[in-house]
Amino acid sequence: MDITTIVFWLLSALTLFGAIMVVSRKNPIFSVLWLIVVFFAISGHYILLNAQFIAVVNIIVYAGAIMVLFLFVLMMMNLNNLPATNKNIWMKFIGVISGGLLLCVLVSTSKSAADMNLKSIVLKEGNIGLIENLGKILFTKYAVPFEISSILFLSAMVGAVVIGKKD
Amino acid sequence: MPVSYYIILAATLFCIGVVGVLTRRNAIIIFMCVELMLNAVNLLLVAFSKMQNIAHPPGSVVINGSDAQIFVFFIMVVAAAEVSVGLAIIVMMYRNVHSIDVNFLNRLKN
Amino acid sequence: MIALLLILIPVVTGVVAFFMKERKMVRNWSIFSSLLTLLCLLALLANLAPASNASYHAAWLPFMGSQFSLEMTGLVKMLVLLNALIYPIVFVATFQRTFDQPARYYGLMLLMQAGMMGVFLSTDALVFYFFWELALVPAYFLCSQWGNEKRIQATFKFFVYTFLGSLLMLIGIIIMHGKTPDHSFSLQSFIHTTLTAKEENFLFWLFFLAFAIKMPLFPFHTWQPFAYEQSDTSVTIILSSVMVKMGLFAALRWLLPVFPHAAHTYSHLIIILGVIGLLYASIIASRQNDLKRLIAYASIAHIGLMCASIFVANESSIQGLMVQMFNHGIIVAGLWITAEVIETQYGTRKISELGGLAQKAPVLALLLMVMALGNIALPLTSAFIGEFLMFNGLFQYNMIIAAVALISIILSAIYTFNMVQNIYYGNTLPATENAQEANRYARFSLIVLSLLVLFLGFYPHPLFQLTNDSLQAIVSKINLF
Amino acid sequence: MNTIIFCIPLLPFLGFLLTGIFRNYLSRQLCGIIASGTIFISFLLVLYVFFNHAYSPEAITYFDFISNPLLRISFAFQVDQLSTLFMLIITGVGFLIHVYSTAYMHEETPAHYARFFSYLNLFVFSMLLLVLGANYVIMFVGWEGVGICSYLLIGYWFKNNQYNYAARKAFVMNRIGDVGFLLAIFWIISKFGSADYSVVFSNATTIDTAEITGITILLFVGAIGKSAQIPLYTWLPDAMAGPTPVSALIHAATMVTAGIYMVARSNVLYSLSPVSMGIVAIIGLATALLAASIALFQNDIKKVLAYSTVSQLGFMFIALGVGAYTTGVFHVMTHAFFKALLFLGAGSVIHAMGGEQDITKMGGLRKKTPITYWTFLIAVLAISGFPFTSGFISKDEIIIAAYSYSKPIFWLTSFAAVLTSFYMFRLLMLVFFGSFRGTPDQEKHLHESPAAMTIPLIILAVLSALGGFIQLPHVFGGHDYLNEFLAPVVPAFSHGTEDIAMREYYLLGATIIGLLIVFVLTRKWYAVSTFEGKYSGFKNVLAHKWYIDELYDGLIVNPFTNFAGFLKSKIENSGIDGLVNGIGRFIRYLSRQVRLVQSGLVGNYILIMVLSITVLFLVFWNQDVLMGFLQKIF
Amino acid sequence: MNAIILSAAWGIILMFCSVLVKNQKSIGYIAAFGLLVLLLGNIADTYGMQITHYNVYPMLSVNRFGLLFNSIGIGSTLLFVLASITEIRKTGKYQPEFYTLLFFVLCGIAIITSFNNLLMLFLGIEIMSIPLYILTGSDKKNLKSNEASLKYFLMGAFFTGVMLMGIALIYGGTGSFNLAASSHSVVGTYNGISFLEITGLLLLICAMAFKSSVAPFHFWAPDIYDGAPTPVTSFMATIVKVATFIAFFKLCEVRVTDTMAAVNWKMIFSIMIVATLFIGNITAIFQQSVKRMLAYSSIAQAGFMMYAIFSLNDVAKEGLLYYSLAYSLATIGLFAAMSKMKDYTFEGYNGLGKKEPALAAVNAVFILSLGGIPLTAGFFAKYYMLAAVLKTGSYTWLVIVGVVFAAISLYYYFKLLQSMYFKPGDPELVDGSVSPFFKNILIVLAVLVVLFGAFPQLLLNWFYF
Repeated sequence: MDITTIVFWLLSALTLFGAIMVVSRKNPIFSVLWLIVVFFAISGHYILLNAQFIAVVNIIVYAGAIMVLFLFVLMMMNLNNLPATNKNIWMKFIGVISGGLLLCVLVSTSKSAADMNLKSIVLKEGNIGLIENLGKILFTKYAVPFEISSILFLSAMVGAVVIGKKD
Repeated sequence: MPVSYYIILAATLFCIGVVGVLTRRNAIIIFMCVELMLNAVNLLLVAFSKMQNIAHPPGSVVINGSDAQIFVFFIMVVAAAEVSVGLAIIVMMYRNVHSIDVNFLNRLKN
Repeated sequence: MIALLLILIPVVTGVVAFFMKERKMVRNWSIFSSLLTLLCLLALLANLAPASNASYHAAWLPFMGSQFSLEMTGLVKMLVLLNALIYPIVFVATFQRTFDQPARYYGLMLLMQAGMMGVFLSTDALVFYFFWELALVPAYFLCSQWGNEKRIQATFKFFVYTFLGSLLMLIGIIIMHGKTPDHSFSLQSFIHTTLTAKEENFLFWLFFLAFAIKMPLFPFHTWQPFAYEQSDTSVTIILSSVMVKMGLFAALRWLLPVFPHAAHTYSHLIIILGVIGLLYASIIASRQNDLKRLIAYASIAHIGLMCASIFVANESSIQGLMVQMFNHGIIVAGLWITAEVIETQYGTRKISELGGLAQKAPVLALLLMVMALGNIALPLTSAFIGEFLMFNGLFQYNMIIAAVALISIILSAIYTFNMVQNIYYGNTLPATENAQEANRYARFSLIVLSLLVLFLGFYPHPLFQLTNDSLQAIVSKINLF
Repeated sequence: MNTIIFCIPLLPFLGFLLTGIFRNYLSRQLCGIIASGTIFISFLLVLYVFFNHAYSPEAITYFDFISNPLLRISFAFQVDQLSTLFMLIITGVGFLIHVYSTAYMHEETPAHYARFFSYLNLFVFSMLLLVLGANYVIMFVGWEGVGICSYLLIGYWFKNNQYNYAARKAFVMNRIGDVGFLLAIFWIISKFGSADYSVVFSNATTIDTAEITGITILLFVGAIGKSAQIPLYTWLPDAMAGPTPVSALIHAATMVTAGIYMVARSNVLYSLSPVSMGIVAIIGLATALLAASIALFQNDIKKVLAYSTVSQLGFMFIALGVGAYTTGVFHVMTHAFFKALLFLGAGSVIHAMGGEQDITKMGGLRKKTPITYWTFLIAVLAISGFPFTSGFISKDEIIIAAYSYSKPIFWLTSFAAVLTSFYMFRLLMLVFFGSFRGTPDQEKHLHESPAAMTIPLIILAVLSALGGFIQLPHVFGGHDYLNEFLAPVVPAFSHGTEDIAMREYYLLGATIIGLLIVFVLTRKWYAVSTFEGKYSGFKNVLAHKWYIDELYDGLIVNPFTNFAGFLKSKIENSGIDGLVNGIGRFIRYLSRQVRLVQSGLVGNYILIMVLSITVLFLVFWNQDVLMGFLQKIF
Repeated sequence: MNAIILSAAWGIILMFCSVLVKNQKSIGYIAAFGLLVLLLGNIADTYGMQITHYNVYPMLSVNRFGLLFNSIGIGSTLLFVLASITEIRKTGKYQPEFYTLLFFVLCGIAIITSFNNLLMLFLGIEIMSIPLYILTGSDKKNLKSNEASLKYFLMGAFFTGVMLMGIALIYGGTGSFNLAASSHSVVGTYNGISFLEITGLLLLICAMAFKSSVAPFHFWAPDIYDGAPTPVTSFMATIVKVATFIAFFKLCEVRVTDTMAAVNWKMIFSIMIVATLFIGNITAIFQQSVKRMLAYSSIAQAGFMMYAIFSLNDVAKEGLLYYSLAYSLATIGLFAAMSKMKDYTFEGYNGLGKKEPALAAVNAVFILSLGGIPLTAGFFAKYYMLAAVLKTGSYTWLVIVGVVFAAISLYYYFKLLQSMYFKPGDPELVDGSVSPFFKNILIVLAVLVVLFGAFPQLLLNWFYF
């Protein structure tokens, strides 16, 4: 078991543990913080997979921008004095069960996918994740979606203004 | 590293996200769980990208796994846009009803 | 061209009628329109117009293999005549009625006529289906808007029931369309398509259910008394005397020739259903206290016999059926007109509340008597010819069934005379204390109908002559096996 | 000639139309003239036909009534000896009754008066159609036509619901018979391909006997209905609700004999089937006995006559059943005379009594209404079989023929004849002898009827007395004119080599003795001054008509009504319609329940959707398993 | 491609209109004019005249099917805008933004109707959805609108995740995002298809089903349609929904017909169809509000559109186009007419036939069309759907189920007819009466419904010419 494998397992454990904490923390602020942990762990995975660009973007965009936004909104709303809705333990139970069922289904398909068993991933190698390669392909093959995503941002912008503006 | 590890890891992460959506009632947390799901997908895509990059023996159609990483990039784009809109909506909701508990959202039913 | 005119005149005049304001104007306009239609048809029947007028073809949906084609065989001519004839009579009979929103009433009536004309005339399955539904829509509005308090439910039941049936037929039509070698909807290609026994049986039921509901055949009949009872009587006349013929007609034109083997396979079952319906409805009619319900059940009974005759499918039964379609049309129209007069003039339909009208309204009594006699198929009324032939056909098919079916002539005597006696004989009751004679317009229409009933009862030859070619065509198709 | 024959039924029809359409404008007199006149002209035309021997074996075809490639039924008339004889009876007796009615109905308002005559004319028309028709279908046309006329005339006084029920009963019971008749017609058509007499009779031998038996029995069922035989006889007594001339014309002289006409007309078929003939004879005999027994203790003058008619019709069927067709027809003729006379006489009595029909209230009318009395007496003698009256001759023929056929039938028939004389004499005694038992008002009202009523009585009395001589037995020096006349159509009864002369003498003697005894007994019992009309024990059973009406009500009418009610409320409303409405209700119920799934909670929605994804996965991957499972279930 | 560029451009123009144009009334007409331009541009595209000849092939494949649908969608939007111009004016002061977002939605629609790459599908759907989240909540003071917006957003985001998971798995199975990519391995596959691909496709189909409100993923639809401002509902329930169906069809046409597992897919689709028809029709029966009834009715109609995706043949292709037109026209008309009513319940319609005969008459035409009565476009729409399934040779039972539910659907459609015509009442209109312009637009819609109902070749010939 080399160091990368150990790192992989550690990161995986951290990811899952962080995710569970996100879901199970009562206080939303903790959830956000745990989510940031998860994002870092995932970025670690990306680095392990030699996808540096994605790893960096993940930290900047997700952990940096998005999570700050979440945190900001959470802080803005003073959620402590909310009336406590009655907790329905059954609902939670059923939620976990059905999530588990979905997991079983997904895992069983991946297990049955014997073609996947033949394939493996070489960690820490390869150059496709490098910004140069990605940039090349993004502005050639993926130019159309790249342009089009501007419309997405425009509409999100307009929308955020329309919805968020106080009138 | 077998690719199925990543598949299972991503699936588990995804399902944790699903469970979060199902069990939590705070709209923001639900939204965060959705982000968790998206990240699971991202992780999976990056893993697949690495897998596709080397999986093909010489002579076959070369599939460059960078497609998937570009896709991840776009997912992040969309996620950012969604977050801006989503949080705006949640804030608007909060302004009107002073709550972000989804179980209060039951004016529309039947 | 006249074939097209028969549809166009009511459509155009009907649409125009919607925009008229004055009650009298729209009424006279409608009478004019219906007479015009009748005249057109009579010109064709009297050979005043070239025979090529009897059919009309125009391209409609060429890419689907559908053509707007209308053709007249003898049977079609007869039913179209019935349709064209009943309308002026109804309009005249209700001459004095003041309908709420008259423009809409008359417009819808004329559109319904156009729809039924189309059903009778079209030889393209898709066009046929179009008209089949289109006749139903004005009927829906007519029945829902004018009538008694429960009319909306009644009409809805009527509409959904028949609509379900016709959608099944639509499935059948689509499947048939796929099976035809030239992917066409025309009747001829339907007839010439060869089907396996399994397909044929399945398709047969898809078509037959639509027709059976429309007829209506026992046990699909329950919409009918309800709808007839609740809708306005003037509309009921049309429904009962013309529209139910659509089902029978369709079975003759679209079912027997297209699925002869399946018709043969299931004939026994359907004949038995028809005979059960005949007896069942007759028995129930004997316990009805509501005049309109009674006539409705009587109608179901007659239809039961007619339906059985379709599937007996020998010369006698088919000929009897065709003749009876016309005769039942005029007789039942007469019965409904009397019901209409009674309801509007005396304010009740309950048989138990009526009585002694023979003293107060002898002419109406006499005319009702003629219609009642027609209803029991007394010889020398036109219904006798048809029923005699149909029973004869049934007897040739199966003696026992015929014997059982014949019990209905006893039952029909029971319920008909029950009705006649309670309404017209005996002493007057509060409702009829100050009864007046029927208004002259109703009397006039009833007299016309009565004369027709009696004349055709004595000399049915014109009807035979008219339908002779259809008889040959249908029977030759059936006698394949 | 064709035109003349066509005019025979047409004239009454014209009379019907004229009196019917212009009923509000015609005076009573004019109406009577038109109605009687058209019948009279018809009668003259029939006489013309009769005297010109204008018979033809061929049918006179006017037009095709029904025609299709396999079946052609013409509107055709068959003018032969049998139909001519019936036409003579119909128009002759019909004319007399019309004349009689002009006086009898004079209290009606002109409009109703005209209505009465138009119905009566329509009846004559239908009856003529019945006997003239050259095929069974035209016969059926007339057959139903007379039925509906009978319905209309029984219910003539429509304000009385009792009468209306009687009318409906008559029609419905007739219709029961008609079912048989129609079935027979269809059977004939299916076997012979035609309903024409000529075709049917000439090919009769080619058909299997069993089928012939079936056809003839079904035909006879029709006759049972129309001619009021067991078990369908109960309508006839009730039919007395109609005006008395109607009873005379329809329910005595003509319509009820249509059954005899039909059987006689179909003699070729019946002769081929001994079984049917036996049935005809036995039913006839049973009816004769049963009706006679009931007639013994009836207190309504018309009811007595009605049962007597039923009984006499039974005699006619005995005659037909034993093979004496001409005798049956002959009895129709004589019966038309004396029974019409009896009814008209009874009408005259009722007229005199001011509408009273109960014989317990009568008595001693002999003095007050002499013409009626004498004519009635002649009729009673004729029906009782007083020697050399028409009734004697025809009934003797029946009895003698019965003797040759079967001894028991002979004895029972004779017994029925004795009963006949007994109840007729009882009636005579109660009405005309003894002393008046009614109210003083009625006694004051008593008067002889006007000439228009008495003249038909006298003519009929003459016919009743002498009408039998056309068929006087050889023993008494007679000659079988009627047999000869009918021979081309209806064969006479053949006694073969048997010597029937002695029997005739015995019968003559027995009749005289019997009548004397009856006369003495009835005079002693019924020519009295007070008469209660109450009976006990077995007599009461007879007075209540063996409780047959009650039996029918209990066995058929009430169960039917209940059954109809059951069908209406249970099967139709709750069953079939309930099912249809139930589907609608179920869908609405479902709608109320299903909408609850839409709870408004996002959590629930996503939960269900996630579960659905899982289910779809499972369905996708385990489809074979699922299909196998489904196939196992279905 | 024209449509994408023009709609984006016009959206931006409208964005600036909020600053530049002071006359609020004219904005609607600017938008309508823009739609006209867009329509013409798209038609020009159909005839091969493009603004740019930039090669977009791997991402988009512009073909007649998509272009014709774009024309239908844009044309319907034009009619929709004209019919609800006053209603949109009332939804708030963000009128230019409303139209901007509308155009962006159209841009998304233009993308998904001609996508050739799953990335474009994803982007298109998001471009379409994000403005819709906002439009749904555009009535900011209305709690129902807020609630609808949040619900829509949460569920939409969740299914974005599901969809992405599906796409990721497909990529794992095939190594490409191309629509027509296929697996390369034969080992450990199901009939030659990678398990991952099938799983991914199933997830993707579930997500598409969600977007097109097909049961059991329909739950958002009634609530959101009910809560959103009426014009938005009208737009979402018609043009957006049918566009999703076009994308859905495009996806399945390539992905599902190719696979050997087609039978399995048919099973999945038939379950969806039956569930959709059942939920849509049965639940609609109970509704008291016309708006909510129409929401369920749109689910029920989605059930019928699913027949096209079930059968995936030429007839289905034609039929889906035709259905989208017939359904859009009728539903837009009904919603537009409804927006003029004060009371959205059935009782609110009582007596409309007497008070506003023209309005009631066009409503009746739309209802008959939705019910599938001949001589309205709805008939041929249903006809095509049934014919498509029947052409597959088997599955007649599915057609019979559909027919039964079509009959049931009359219950709630005709309830509206009954209210309008046969029940006495005095309906209140929003402004007291309706403007002649509005009436004329509705009459145009009704005439189109009848015209296409009588001559379906008017549309379908375009498909082939």
